[in-house]
Amino acid sequence: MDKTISCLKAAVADIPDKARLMIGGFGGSGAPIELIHALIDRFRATGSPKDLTVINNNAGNGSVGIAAMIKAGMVRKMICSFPRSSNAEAFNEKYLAGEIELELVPQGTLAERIRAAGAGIPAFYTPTSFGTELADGKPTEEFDGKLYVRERWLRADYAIIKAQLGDALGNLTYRLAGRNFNPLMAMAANRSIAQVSNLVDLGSIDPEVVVTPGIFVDGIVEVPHPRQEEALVRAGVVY
Amino acid sequence: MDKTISCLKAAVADIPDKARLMIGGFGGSGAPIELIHALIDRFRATGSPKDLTVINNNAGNGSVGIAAMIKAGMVRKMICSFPRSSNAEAFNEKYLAGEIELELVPQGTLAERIRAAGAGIPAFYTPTSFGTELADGKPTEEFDGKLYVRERWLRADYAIIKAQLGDALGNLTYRLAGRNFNPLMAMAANRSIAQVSNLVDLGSIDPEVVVTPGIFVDGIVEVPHPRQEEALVRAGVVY
Amino acid sequence: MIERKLSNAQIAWRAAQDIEHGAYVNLGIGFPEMIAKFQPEGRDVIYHTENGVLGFGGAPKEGEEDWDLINAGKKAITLEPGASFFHHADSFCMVRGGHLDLAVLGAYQVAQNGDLANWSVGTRGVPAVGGAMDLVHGAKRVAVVTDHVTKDGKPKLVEACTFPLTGVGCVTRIYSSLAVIDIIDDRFVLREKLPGMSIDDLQAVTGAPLHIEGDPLDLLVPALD
Amino acid sequence: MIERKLSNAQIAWRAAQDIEHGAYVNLGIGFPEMIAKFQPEGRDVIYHTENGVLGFGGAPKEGEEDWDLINAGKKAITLEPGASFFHHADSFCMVRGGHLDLAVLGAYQVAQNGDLANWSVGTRGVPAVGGAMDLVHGAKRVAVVTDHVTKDGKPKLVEACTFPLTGVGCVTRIYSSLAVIDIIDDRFVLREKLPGMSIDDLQAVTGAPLHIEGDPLDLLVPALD
Repeated sequence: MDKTISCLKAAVADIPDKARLMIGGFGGSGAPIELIHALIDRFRATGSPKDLTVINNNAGNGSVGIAAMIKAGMVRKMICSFPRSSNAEAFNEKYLAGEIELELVPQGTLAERIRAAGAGIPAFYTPTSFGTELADGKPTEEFDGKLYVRERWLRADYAIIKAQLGDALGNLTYRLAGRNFNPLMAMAANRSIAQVSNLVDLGSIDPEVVVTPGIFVDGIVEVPHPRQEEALVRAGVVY
Repeated sequence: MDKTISCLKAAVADIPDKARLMIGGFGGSGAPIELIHALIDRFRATGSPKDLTVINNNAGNGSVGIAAMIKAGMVRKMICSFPRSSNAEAFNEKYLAGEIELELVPQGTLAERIRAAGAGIPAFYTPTSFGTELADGKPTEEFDGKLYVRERWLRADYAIIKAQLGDALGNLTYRLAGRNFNPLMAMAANRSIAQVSNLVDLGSIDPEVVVTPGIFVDGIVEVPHPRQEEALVRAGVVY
Repeated sequence: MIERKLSNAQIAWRAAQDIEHGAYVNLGIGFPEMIAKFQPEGRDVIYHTENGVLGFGGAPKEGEEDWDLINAGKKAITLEPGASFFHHADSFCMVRGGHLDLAVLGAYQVAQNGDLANWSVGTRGVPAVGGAMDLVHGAKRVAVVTDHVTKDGKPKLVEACTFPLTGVGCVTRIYSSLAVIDIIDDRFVLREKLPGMSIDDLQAVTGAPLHIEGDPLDLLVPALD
Repeated sequence: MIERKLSNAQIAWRAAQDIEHGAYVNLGIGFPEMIAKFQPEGRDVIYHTENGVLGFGGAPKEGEEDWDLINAGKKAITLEPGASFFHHADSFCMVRGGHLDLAVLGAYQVAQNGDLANWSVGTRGVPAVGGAMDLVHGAKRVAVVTDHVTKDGKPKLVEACTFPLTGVGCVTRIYSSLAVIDIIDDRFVLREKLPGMSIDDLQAVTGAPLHIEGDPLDLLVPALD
């Protein structure tokens, strides 16, 4: 079996309008910038995919990556924990103009909801957000004298993620803190596409150090020497 | 900071009577046999710890490890998924004589309940066991047209686990399928003690390949050339 | 009256033919494990075991076992290229989370609505469940391999299970010693039967109605003994 | 009337003195991060950041940043020996699961029952919460570093928060620009105050009663500017 996809264009060709799309990374760390830009290229060429719901910790920075998707008008809704950051004008402007929806989720709850989707756990209880407005309307329950909020899993149609090493079966490792949401999103989407910096021979990743087993990955595309989103933002790159 | 403990005897010295004790391993794979035997030594010398509730996937095999604990009379209750296996006479006899309690938990639910304890998730929903007698008395709920059972976290006072490499901060790696429940139990107990085959210098485990970060580990004791439980059982060893 | 039936090896062979190239598969302890031996040439199948291994292969040579490298049945295994290790919670994410293409289990009874009983016959003794109750949920297909009847000739395919359930409405296909049967909308739908056995004879040893949708195919397997 | 108050650096210094050898600590984005600079000699403190790093150190030299190695505030960091990487769900297991010894956050308001408001002032604009609502749960101690009053002189230590809450009953200690205050049984208990400031003067700028259990100590910090 070989999950390798020959090019970025083919890797994102199937993502439809209105898809729920998870995008890995935390800020620029671990962000699959080449896959995102391939998706923007497709939108510019064809008008699709549009009306996307994007799930990411943030809401884009500068004029590359998710920020460029938002500027291009592909995103209908963001589900994230921290859209307000420096250089987040792309989201801010659309949001304040009422042109983009926002579902704000505490960061740990966001991670756990994504993991729950991958784990077949439809709901769980967390102390996080109890008694706050982010828990409004959610069921609550007392366990052992403490109060908790019930949260639902967060599933997606597609995930695009960034990894370091990958093999043809989709086994992945990550780079430094670029791991973050990437392994979770791989589990939680119906179809997960990973860009890897190095596509290596089957058997050359030690089974002990695989972070994402290939069962969670559907497609893999090699992007040697990937660009780093934060470095692009700092360089003022506009995509 | 140095979490190293000088000897096995000291590593298990604090575990009190009536403790809820998680023991890593799946059958003999990854079983911390030297820590278990140190605990038996202490019981034989002092009469403590007794009335233990032991949490493990199985209920011991042959006449070593958990089976030897049961034979010695230290265990009041087992929480496990699969007590019935070849060479499980120690548990079987006590159970059929009504001298030991059993809480039977489906294997995936057992793993998830332990993980939930480590994760601060007091309860979660799973499809597993819905409609079966193992769900009797448990709350159920429908999500998206499917029915689920609510399960509680499973915490412990102590965990004793087996790892491969360890450093003074408690960072751990495992060996082959010996990983199994060990990383989960490290998270779920108030105090987690790991035996490691090789205690290595701080900084010599690549941060990318740490499986259990040291925050989950309270004590670490080096046991070079540890024995393998299954091999002991097959050799007919009696402890 | 049963004149001829498939051996366990032949049932396993038949089940193996339906496993697609690239499938992620969990084979239950015991009889279902035999399916791996009959994996058709040219198809890559990636086997999962509950205790935290993906991509394992057959048993090592005797004397070369490493007892830290075992499957859920506690048997020594080997690794294929592209294998990975993970802890038990991640392992059951794969199971419960819908990531396996197929789980195959044994059965005491299967009901026409897909209920499965395979962990306890409800008698005294030491109960044990292992991963069975998890495996019946999440896999895209949940199949059973089983003799068509019990040792004393009673149907194992029944209207409603009388033994304690493993899971509710979970089985989608049965490979028995006499037939291949799908479970669709709470009914047994006959897909294949042994050549020479009449539908009436098959029905006589089946505890719930067999539905026919198009002619059943002949259940043809090689001699394997 | 406030004649003298601690700088942020001095508040951070004071908070740092309470961190024990071997503690696992998460410092919130911004002001709380400054605490790491004042870690007393000889104490090992292991810093956690939500985005999946344990055991990180200070910033790298300018020009040597690797932007895949950042903290939750998106600042470039370095690693200490014994560091580890993990994914976001495991990272918040550490937070929610009670594994951190201490989390230190900033505050808009802290109420006498330990309620914290630090993520939103409820006005128009883009809301953002990050990991704050998680960090206030699970750590063995949750402390706040803050100016004692707002820029226009209103109390930040209040009877009940008027801004949207981050968490309910979660704060256990406040390091302010004027005092160190514990929260015990829904009351502010004064532990330390600036020498020369009377309890009455401190009470006048505090929005809820200060309780005295034994003489408050002098809040002494070095000049750091």
